[in-house]
Amino acid sequence: MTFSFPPAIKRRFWGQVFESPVMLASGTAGFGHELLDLNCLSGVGAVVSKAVTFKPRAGNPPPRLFETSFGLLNSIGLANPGVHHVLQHILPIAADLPCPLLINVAGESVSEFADVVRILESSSVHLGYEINVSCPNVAEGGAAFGVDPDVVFRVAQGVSNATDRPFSVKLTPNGGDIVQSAEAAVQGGASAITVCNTFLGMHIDWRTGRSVIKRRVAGYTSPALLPLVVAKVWQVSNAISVPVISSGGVSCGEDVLQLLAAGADMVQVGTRLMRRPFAAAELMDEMKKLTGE
Amino acid sequence: MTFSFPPAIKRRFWGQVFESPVMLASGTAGFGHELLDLNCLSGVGAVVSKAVTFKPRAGNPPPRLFETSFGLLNSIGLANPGVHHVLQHILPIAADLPCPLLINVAGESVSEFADVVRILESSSVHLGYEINVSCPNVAEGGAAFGVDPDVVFRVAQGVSNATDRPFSVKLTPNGGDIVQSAEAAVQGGASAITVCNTFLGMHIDWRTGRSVIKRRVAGYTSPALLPLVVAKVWQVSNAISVPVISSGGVSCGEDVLQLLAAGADMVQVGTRLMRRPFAAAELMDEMKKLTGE
Amino acid sequence: MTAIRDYECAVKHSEEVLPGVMKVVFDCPEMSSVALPGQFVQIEPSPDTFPVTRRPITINCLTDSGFELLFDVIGRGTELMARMKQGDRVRVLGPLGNGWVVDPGSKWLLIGGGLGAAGFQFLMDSVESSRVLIGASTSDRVISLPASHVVTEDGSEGGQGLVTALISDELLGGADSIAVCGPVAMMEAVWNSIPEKYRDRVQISTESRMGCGWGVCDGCSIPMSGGGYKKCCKEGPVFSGIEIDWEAWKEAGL
Amino acid sequence: MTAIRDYECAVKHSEEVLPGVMKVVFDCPEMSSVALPGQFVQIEPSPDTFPVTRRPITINCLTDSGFELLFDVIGRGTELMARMKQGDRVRVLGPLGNGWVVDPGSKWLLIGGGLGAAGFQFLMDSVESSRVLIGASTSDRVISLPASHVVTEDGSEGGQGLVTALISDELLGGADSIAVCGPVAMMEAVWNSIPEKYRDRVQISTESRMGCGWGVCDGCSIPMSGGGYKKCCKEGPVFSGIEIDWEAWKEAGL
Ligand SMILES: Cc1cc2nc3c(=O)[nH]c(=O)nc-3n(C[C@H](O)[C@H](O)[C@H](O)COP(=O)(O)OP(=O)(O)OC[C@H]3O[C@@H](n4cnc5c(N)ncnc54)[C@H](O)[C@@H]3O)c2cc1C
Ligand SMILES: Cc1cc2nc3c(=O)[nH]c(=O)nc-3n(C[C@H](O)[C@H](O)[C@H](O)COP(=O)(O)OP(=O)(O)OC[C@H]3O[C@@H](n4cnc5c(N)ncnc54)[C@H](O)[C@@H]3O)c2cc1C
Ligand SMILES: Cc1cc2nc3c(=O)[nH]c(=O)nc-3n(C[C@H](O)[C@H](O)[C@H](O)COP(=O)(O)O)c2cc1C
Ligand SMILES: Cc1cc2nc3c(=O)[nH]c(=O)nc-3n(C[C@H](O)[C@H](O)[C@H](O)COP(=O)(O)O)c2cc1C
Ligand code: FES
Ligand code: FES
Repeated sequence: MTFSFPPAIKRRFWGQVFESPVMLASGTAGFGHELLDLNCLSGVGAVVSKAVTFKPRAGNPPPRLFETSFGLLNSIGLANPGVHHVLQHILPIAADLPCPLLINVAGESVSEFADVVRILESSSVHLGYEINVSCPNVAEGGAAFGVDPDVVFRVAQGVSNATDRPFSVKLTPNGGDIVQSAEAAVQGGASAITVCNTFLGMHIDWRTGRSVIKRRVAGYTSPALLPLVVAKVWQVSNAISVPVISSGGVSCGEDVLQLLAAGADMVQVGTRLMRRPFAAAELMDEMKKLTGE
Repeated sequence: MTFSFPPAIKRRFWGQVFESPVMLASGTAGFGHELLDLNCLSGVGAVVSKAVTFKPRAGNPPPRLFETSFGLLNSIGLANPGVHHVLQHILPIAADLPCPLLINVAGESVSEFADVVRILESSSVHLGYEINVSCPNVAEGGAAFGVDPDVVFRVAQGVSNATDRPFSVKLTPNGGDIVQSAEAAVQGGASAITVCNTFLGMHIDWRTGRSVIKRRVAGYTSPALLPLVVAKVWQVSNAISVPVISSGGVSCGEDVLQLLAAGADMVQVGTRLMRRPFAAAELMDEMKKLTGE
Repeated sequence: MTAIRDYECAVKHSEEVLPGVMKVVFDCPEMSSVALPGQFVQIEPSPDTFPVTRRPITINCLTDSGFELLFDVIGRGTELMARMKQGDRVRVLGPLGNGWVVDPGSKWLLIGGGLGAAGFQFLMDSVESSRVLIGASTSDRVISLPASHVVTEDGSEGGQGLVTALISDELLGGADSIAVCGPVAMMEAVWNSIPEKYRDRVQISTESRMGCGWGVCDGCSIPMSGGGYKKCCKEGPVFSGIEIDWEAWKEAGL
Repeated sequence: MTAIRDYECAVKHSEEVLPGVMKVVFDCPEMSSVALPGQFVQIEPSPDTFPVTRRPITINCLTDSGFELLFDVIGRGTELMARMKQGDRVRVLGPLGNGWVVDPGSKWLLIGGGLGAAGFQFLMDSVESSRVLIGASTSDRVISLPASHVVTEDGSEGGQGLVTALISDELLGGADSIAVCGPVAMMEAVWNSIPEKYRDRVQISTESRMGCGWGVCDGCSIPMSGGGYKKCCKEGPVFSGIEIDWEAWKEAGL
């Protein structure tokens, strides 16, 4: 896309026009229909579903959340009812969404991603996919997938062969070289790159020496991480030719504008929804006030 | 060291007893004598000097600082008068410090680190070194040094050959695998690992699309990064046998206790000094109140 | 379509009713017309960026034009909430969760531990008859409810001892439904002291750290005896005692 | 040994003296006994964690038992500072920087742009004689100082125009020292309008974003005409106009 400053709020992405650049981040908005019930989909450009895996996953043992002084640790562990349940029972409900849906797909092996996508292909509810090679909360090493450009390439290629729909590959900020991984994903056929999943974080009870989260490390989100995400979005968007979706650190409309200016085509908001289910509408209002658009 | 919980405030480190685990982080406390003038060295376990390079460095063009909503971007660029000036004019003044001094050493090539150390060896003022293979603010790729375990090994080995004093290798959180780099440093002879330097961050003016910092990306610090540092300290301290010095995210006494519980032997505080030059004394008071020590 | 909405409510009244325990009354006719006993709300503790999540509090009872909360001031969120004063406008999401399963005309036995009894008033207002047992560490932790039997650990109010001592076969047998709410350890002790034959009438109001409060983040899982988890915020907070995997839930801590 | 200390000072008085311009007076006998004209202090805008740095403000003048600040409310830090009220206790680090180079008995010409004239009072109180030129966008931005010539861009106070128009060979020639303080663009215009022969008597009070304020972080560099940088907070904020690399400094923005 061509850049202009201040950035336009109305976006062209994957061949469609989006009145809002705001996407609801995976794992923080269900499949979207929950927000429809709450009347909170105004201002939403697209919804990214929670992660879907081949088999159902119960998720990690509680506690799964811990709020630190300035952010949130989560250890959900890709809890989801599995792709078959999603296809049969959830996507039909999500068909009512007034905005596009992307399905976030996770896997425990290189081939699982494509397997899940292949099954989902029989639905026409969703616009495309977000391929999550970067969840920090699974033992099998989701994070490790994301740090090895070679594996990222193979995952992307597999998905690319399984669908004609566009898909974004969601990368990890935890180690490796995110630009190399992004380039590998594009080579494998990715239609966009999501920058990025949660940062590995930890909170230890100093009285006992134990982590407050059973799996010890967890995914950390905070509005204070915005500068880290801006830097990565800028680096990645300068290196690749497909669109970049930012994910992380948004708590106000100015943050969205900054990420767009840094090179993001669309901007996800996640943790902010915990405080404000109607965050997208608020962000849009704030952006319009700032830009006069 | 052996761990007990709650962690002891009095530490044994590099064969010495430290009444305080608090070290003042490189670049935020000069060479320590400035704090002596201000009467702010109470509670300080040790001072880490600002980075010293072989040749004088003017540093990066201004602005060098930008405060974001929840943290600070810095782009100092290792401004320093060079090792010869430090040896002749600064170390003699720093001899008055009531606590040990570590000299932070940076370099533009693998051999420069050892060269700087060799020159500093003629002084008896300092206890040891902190080898900074991780500054994000230099074009020559200080950050790149830190992400390649092989280079880290060679730097550590070079320093190890140049001095009998203990030295810590300060690693980067920006890409690569910090545990591998830590192991390489230990193999090269490091007496400790500092976890970690600043995170790459960026702030863009959305109206113009330009970074507020001339070199575009900068080093980001924030109390909200504490959970990221805790996770890395925990990972590194579980993997290596030499002590770990934490660096990053401290804003209160409980943070120090948490980092000690995570496996740090000593804990640095940096950005907090901008608000509170006497932060070390405050941290000590808070810790003593919490632990009853 | 759910009745859940995010309201900006005015604080009508705020008061420290026991040491470190706040009663806050909100104006919100919409909420009071749809809420059920045992449901809760998610309160935004402050308009500032931090904390990044809301705080879940059970609806203690309805008022003419809104509802009342009763909460312990124990950490950052509730400390901010304790500063709310009359006229403040506060974001309140609700009503949330399932609430107690109330059959018309049933007789209830309510067993509360400390602030766990917050919410009992609403339930008592909604059922035909109820008997109430309350246990607390000390008199400063006793929520006053009509016709309740009270014990305290230090004997400063009612008898001395634990609430389990008040539980009798007669009380259990006389109830169609048994509601239990309090700290996890207390609820487990109560659960263990209830004979097998009465267990199917026991409902437990669970607690968990929460993210969203409305079922999308999967952060509030309660371990189920049949394996897997259910969401405290949506499928709970009330579960039948039999459903809960007590061992795993205790393990979780809070 | 420096005289710099971190004081916890009581706010004695706080007042909006012009729209968006605050005057705050602090109690601090120790500071008033050591501060020099042109020095500044680092104010902790709030006891909260954020913002993570203090804010540098020039000492406008000394008072009986402390000192007075005059500042523009332009962003987060100064907004917090504008809320300070009588009795509040605030952390103040100072006195910082070098201050104006004042030779005993010298005659001064002071040239200020808008709030840049904050601090002139202290200098005027310390020198034998001074003449003051002030330029501002509008009357709302004019700090009232005795015996000053004022121009405003919109003509709402004094003459209409820029402060450079007030500068004359006669005024320059009659001064031993010339002090300039204001926005960078204004100071550069003043500098450029001063003939070569008077330039060595010109002192410029510079500004930079600051971290520490006391010389340890190297964050406040001002580019020097001889190459390299000097620290605004310690080697400045006052530099001779000749020392400054004006091109590079303008480039920096703020
Ligand atoms: C459905 C539900 C209903 C509740 N109703 C009430 C009520 O009516 N009255 C009342 O006083 N409290 C109630 N709670 C508990 C209340 O939500 C917590 O006390 C509150 O969230 C703590 O917030 P904080 O920021 O003050 O404490 P924090 O600083 O977050 O934590 C302080 C302590 O509280 C514990 N804690 C944190 N979050 C929770 C949580 N969600 N549930 C239980 N313990 C927690 C922590 O483990 C820690 O020990 C309810 C909780 C749930 C899940
Ligand atoms: C030595 C010194 C003395 C000063 N004395 C005074 C004074 O007497 N009265 C007064 O009103 N102001 C003075 N300033 C400027 C004052 O420090 C800034 O206005 C203040 O720091 C802005 O803080 P903020 O958080 O409100 O603004 P921010 O939100 O941080 O920034 C708002 C705007 O102010 C600019 N700015 C930020 N920091 C500075 C800075 N350190 N210097 C200049 N501009 C900045 C930014 O570029 C931005 O455009 C002085 C600055 C210095 C360096
Ligand atoms: C509770 C929670 C659950 C999440 N689950 C997923 C997930 O299933 N798949 C995924 O790709 N990302 C998941 N994420 C990451 C978010 O999609 C998003 O990338 C991250 O939260 C950063 O955005 P934020 O700072 O706006 O929260 C989750 C985040 C949170 C807080
Ligand atoms: C202004 C500034 C200058 C710094 N300069 C150096 C440096 O010269 N060498 C170095 O190793 N680290 C440097 N750092 C990093 C700090 O030593 C420290 O690792 C980092 O600030 C994290 O700690 P904090 O969160 O307590 O600030 C600098 C940090 C800041 C904020
Ligand atoms: S708190 Fe989010 S699903 Fe229950
Ligand atoms: S502000 Fe730190 S050296 Fe000047």
